[in-house]
Amino acid sequence: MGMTIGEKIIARAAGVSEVKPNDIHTVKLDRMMSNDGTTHLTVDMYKNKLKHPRIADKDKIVFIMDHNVPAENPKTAEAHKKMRNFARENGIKLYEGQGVCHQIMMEDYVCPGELIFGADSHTTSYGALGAFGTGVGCTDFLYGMVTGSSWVMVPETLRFNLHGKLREGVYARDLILTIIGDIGANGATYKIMEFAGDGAHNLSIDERMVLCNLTVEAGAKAGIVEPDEKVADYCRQHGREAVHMFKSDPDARFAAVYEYDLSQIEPVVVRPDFVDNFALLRDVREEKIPVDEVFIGSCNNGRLPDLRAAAQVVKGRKTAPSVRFLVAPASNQVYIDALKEGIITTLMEAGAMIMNSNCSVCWGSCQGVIGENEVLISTGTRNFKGRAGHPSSKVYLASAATCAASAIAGTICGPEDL
Amino acid sequence: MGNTIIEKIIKKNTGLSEVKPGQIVTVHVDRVMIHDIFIPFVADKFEEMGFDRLWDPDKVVLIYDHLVPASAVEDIRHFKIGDAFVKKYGLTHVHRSDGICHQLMTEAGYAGPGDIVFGTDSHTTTYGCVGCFSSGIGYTEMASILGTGEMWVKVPETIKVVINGTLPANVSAKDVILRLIGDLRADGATYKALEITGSAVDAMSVASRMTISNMAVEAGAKCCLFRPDEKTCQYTGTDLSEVDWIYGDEDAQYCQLIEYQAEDLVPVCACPSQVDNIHPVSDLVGTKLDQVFIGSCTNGRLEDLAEAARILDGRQTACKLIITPASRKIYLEAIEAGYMEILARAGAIITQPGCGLCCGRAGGILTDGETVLATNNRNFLGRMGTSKVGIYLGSPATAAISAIYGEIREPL
Amino acid sequence: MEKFTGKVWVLGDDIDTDIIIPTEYLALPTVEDMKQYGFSPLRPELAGQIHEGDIIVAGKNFGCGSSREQAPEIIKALKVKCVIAKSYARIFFRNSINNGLLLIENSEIQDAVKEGDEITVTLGECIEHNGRTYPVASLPDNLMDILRAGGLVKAMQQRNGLHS
Amino acid sequence: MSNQIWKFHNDVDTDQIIASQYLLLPDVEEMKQYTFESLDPDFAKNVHEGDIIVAGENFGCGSSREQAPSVLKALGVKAVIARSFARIFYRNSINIGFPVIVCKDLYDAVKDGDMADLDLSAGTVTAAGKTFTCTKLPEYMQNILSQGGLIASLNKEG
Repeated sequence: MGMTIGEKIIARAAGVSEVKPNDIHTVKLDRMMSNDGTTHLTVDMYKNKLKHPRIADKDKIVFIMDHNVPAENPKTAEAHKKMRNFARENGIKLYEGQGVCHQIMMEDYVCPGELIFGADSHTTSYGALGAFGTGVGCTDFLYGMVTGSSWVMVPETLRFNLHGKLREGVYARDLILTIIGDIGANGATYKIMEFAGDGAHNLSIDERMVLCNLTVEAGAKAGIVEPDEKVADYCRQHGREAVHMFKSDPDARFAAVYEYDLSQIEPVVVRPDFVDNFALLRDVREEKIPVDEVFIGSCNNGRLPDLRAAAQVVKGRKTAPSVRFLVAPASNQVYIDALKEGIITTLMEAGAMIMNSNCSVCWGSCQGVIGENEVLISTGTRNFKGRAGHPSSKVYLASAATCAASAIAGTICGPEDL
Repeated sequence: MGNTIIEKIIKKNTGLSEVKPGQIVTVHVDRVMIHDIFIPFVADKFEEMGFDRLWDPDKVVLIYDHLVPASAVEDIRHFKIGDAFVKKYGLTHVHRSDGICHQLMTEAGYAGPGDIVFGTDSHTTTYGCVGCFSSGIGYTEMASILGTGEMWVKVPETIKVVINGTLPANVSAKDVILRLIGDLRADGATYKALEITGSAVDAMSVASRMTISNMAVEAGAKCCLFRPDEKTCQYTGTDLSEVDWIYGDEDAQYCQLIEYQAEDLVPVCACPSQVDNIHPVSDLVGTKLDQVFIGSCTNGRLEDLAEAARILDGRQTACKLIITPASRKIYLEAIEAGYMEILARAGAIITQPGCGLCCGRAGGILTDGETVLATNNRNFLGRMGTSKVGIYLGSPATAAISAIYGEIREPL
Repeated sequence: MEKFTGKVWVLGDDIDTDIIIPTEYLALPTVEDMKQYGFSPLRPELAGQIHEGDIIVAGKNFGCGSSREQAPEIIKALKVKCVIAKSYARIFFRNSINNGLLLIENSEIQDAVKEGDEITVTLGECIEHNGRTYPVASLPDNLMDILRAGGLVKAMQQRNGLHS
Repeated sequence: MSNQIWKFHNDVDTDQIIASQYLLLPDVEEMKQYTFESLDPDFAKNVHEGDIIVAGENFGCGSSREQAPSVLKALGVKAVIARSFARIFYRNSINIGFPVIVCKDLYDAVKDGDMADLDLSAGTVTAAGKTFTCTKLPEYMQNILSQGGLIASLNKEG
């Protein structure tokens, strides 16, 4: 019986030749990532709850401070101190304020075929490089840190065959938001979303990350794009070697197969309060919904192509006075690249506030929170009720280009409306 | 008998032929500045007082900086109230994300030589760098100015500070003002005006003078004035002939004279937790740091970022380094000059221009047992986090070199 | 002349506005919400201990730091009768008068009292403590006018023809 | 013993269970007062030890924050019975020894404030005069749960 990419990765991590859906296996973890959203709790448990605290392999662990960086109050500072001290005491690599965790993991660690646990739901991003990344809680993380291993139930795989190319002005973000709209917020729960076909290979690594990152919003355990030469190139450029480039066998079993013609995808605006509350920009723009804040950033859409798309839209224009326009590059490297291209200057001249690389607005804490009854349009990952600030506030999700256009107009619209 | 600068400005403003220290006079206010923290209170008091229009909307500047970007849901209320005030009373000078108020007031030309300006912030003394009499007031008093355009002031005595010579390469304006505060003490200039002069001051940029006038309030000063020169005129876009009356007369009466020889000055820090607890950096070398901060209305200007970039070029920080440019304009200039790339490569966390950390709201707050070296203006207990945070204040050069080592070092 | 007696809380030199009310609480909606945090960096329990009519005695440069008017307002909201200090920072001084908070300048009393002592103040004349009398000066006329009006808001209301 | 039901809708997400701005508070005890703040600000005050949450599809979707099941456990909630769960929430709950039970039919049969009798060992819940059978946990997870969570199992391994 053939296996899917995800099954092959689990089989490798479990040290067995074959796995099938719903089997439970003990697996060796290739890498583990924890950020400041939960690490202070992990550290507390490690210090207070374990009879024999120990770390299986410190070199496989990465700590990244990104959610509330820099600290906005003393309690956050205290949580950070705990994380920083633990990393120092145990020789764990720590990043502080250098970027959103998933972006840093992609730049510095992820390799195809790896099984990676991250104490963050968007760990699914690593499928862009053909890895199996999945989000876990801090107890799972702790178990993995102590033993170097964990258990996984082998998920079924959904296969998405992508064909052709996205049209100009349509982005990977529109594609994944369309897919989530189609299959629903629990359409892939407990499952792997596997992307393949010429349309998938036409996408850049950054675009693939947009896809895999958001698969968790359909409930997926992992999102994986079939790795190809672009993956090998990306790894080489970042000083790593791509070894395990798994592809699904021809006779692999999929729970369902979907076909998407990328040329048919249109710009999307997801309405509050759910990621599958799909709508098309061409319909939403008619409503002229006023926005109070616009955010471009996050592990989903804060990379160079996204900032570039935003800059192209706002060049020579000014942010509407009623709008707070916030931009957070996904990493320090993205910021530096954007600086060199003049993107940061263009955005700032248009009135954008450039924040340090962090999660901030996307997760609704630290910087850029929104007030009572306010409306945010964002390139972030979620639009849950109250996610970005006051419980009465509303969040719309769209591509960087749509968000940028909305910042200029002060109402939700696309670049062609300006 | 001659006059000090402050006496001349008050005379010109009031039309009085003579004023003397201690005299209470009513001045016509040329410009006021209100920031986001206090706009709700100003708006309330203004209406409570029974005013229904501003004395002159063109003379009112509203700046959002302390709460930008918002770190708490309640912060948004300040913007909403501010926006409603703007709409209701027709304000035209509004900055919602352009930087720190004191930077913008001179940068955007709202405060110029010879003007009298009040702001709802103690560091309003900053505009003395261009020869403007500017001082901080509370929101009730601001509300009354908005209605009347007038304010009573007691003509202050003036302390004259003369700094002659050439500053050593590793000594900056920040070291000068810290030393002066240490000598005057935190209340040494209370109710008084400072007048800063001498060849070392002539050689300083307007930005450096701004660092000094900004911190003068930490010695209690009402204002801190510099004689406008060609550099001032270039910066403010004024003609020297219009402002050449702004200087202290030879025979003016000063209550105190303080003189420094620039060559004698050394890099210093204000140590926890008083601004006048001044020690030479050489005595503090090796003090472990958890964080370094370069920014604020005291030291977040282009020359400060340039100095940091010069020192950090090709290096990596050993502790957290937070950099907050003072304004959008400065940030853009620093990108153009290549400083931001150097700083980012060194590992700095670069934030949106605003007050953030300096005023203790977001932007790098610390906790018990942590130590920070910062270029801003206050190291009061609890200013940047809990009361068990140790805050050292120093120059951008001291900050940058210390960030490389994660401990206090003396700049070279 | 008005005369009153109160229990004394003794503070040191350079009590700054961040001590009187830290910045993080300034965005709270009202002074009533803020007052529990008064003096918290220095003495977290103090705001809860102060009773109506108590007197704060401090050293030099009281109220130095920022222009936040919440500083005198909080002291007033805690129902402190007056502050007696060796000297005041200027913005705090103005703000206090504008809000009708009584400030008295005296250079000796802080060294003489200990916390919990009672002192008696006769406005514009003297402070009595332990059988000793300390003279105090009266304020300039323009400030007395504001104080007499009940603060600057009331003074402005009178000017604008409003009666409160 | 009967316990009160708190009924929630479909797709209750982790931000609704515990919002981001509280996650960096020092511990779960300090966080728990903000549970369900955006849906029902009084929930934490009114919920009783042993109460049961009944929800629709996809309960706990969203982030990996383990604070979500942890605050419910800390408030004394006995279990969440839903038509389905988001996977990270489900896994986190098992890992901390907090019962999460899939029962397809209960949701439509009960209303908020009803009483229910949950028999964990039998895998049944009795409410509205009927007894419902819940989906059985895989043995592997049942073991973790019965040991009291992952940390307990770790400590047992020594």
